Amino acid sequence: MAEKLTLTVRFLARYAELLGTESATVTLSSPASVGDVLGVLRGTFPGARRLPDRPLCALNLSQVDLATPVAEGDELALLPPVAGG
Amino acid sequence: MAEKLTLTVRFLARYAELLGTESATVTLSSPASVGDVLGVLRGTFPGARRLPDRPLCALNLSQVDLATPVAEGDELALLPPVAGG
Amino acid sequence: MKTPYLTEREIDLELLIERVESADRGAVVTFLGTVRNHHAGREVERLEYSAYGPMAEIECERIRLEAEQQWGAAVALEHRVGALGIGDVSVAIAAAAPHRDAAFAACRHVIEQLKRRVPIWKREHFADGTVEWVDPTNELKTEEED
Amino acid sequence: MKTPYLTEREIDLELLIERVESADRGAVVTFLGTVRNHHAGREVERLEYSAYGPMAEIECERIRLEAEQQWGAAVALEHRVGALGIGDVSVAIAAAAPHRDAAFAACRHVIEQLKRRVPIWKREHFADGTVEWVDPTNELKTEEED
Repeated sequence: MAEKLTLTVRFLARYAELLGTESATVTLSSPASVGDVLGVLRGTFPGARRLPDRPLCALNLSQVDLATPVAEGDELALLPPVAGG
Repeated sequence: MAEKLTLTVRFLARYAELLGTESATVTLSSPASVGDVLGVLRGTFPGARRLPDRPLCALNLSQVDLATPVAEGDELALLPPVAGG
Repeated sequence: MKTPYLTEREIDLELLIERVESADRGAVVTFLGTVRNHHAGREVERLEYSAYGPMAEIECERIRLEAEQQWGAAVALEHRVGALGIGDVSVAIAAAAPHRDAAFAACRHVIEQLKRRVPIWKREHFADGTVEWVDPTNELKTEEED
Repeated sequence: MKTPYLTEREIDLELLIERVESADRGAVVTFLGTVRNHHAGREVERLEYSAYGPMAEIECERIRLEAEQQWGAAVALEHRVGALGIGDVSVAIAAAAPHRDAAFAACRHVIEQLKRRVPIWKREHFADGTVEWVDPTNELKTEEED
């Protein structure tokens, strides 16, 4: 049986409305990438299917791409296009 | 005998120190230009001989060149290079 | 202790200026962003700003350091979060440098990069009662694509 | 009645900002010039600014209108005259516009043109006791040329 890893996913701003929650705990087989986490989310939350194919993602507060590996205890954040100022 | 005209000349900032006064009344034959007034000043005030050949001049608050004619009652101002800000 | 870049309180521009001015910096340029009463032709009544706080703090610090290193300027900035009314200041930047070229360039850099990189979002409450997240990219898929 | 552009009193930036901000102008850019403690490698103790007042008022008004017409910005500015100490604000400009490009451009235009055209002069009192009019052109003829 493959090893499992668990991480926290945060949904910011509009994405929190879209998914109906501000955060989720996701468990998936290790090794896994940011893209794999998105796949799990799309299967779990109906609203996640409206996310763009490549949403802006931050892993432990740094921007990452979909191929970046995730680890146990990471915080992954999904960020809508920024609109500050 | 040629007609005479009288005008006020103001010396600003450094030029007031150079000429030893903040203003002077100049009388000269009409018609006369700004350049003619400068000629009179150079003959009257020793300090005026250190003025540049073409100092910045304002006639009744508008910038003018040496060929501009002057009239009775005008205010001519001699302005050092500006240094505000 | 570092002053945070995000604040829920009214921004005091004078305080930002005090943090950057010094006897050898002869030029201070500031930028204030304020809430406008219209957007894309529609009347706006108020706004809410939200942020991914910890990441926004890190990104603001990076942008400030870029401006300081590239132009030798001292920079302070704050961005408001929470509910704002028309005319309220949403962001303030103060950049001080020995000469004005550097102060202008540093201030401009900070606002441009802040708008591009700092994870802050705004939701507009329009006069017609609708509420919308500002998203110039219109990135969400439609329901039909589900 | 029009507020004069020259003042012998301390400049209040907040008041200038209040004069230009409005609900449809989302960007305010300000410039402050302050007295530096050195010039051309020498230590400065204080400054005096003097002006050809009536002409300076006219020229400031022209520059303000140029900025308003060219960028649709609202602009306010003041220049201090008299004795100033290190760190004192000598000039302040506030430019407000619907968007930041125009606010930055208008503010920059005003300070550049002010330095070029407005009849204001400054005399520096150096730490070594000498007093000099600032004149980057070094235009005066030497005594020998008399």
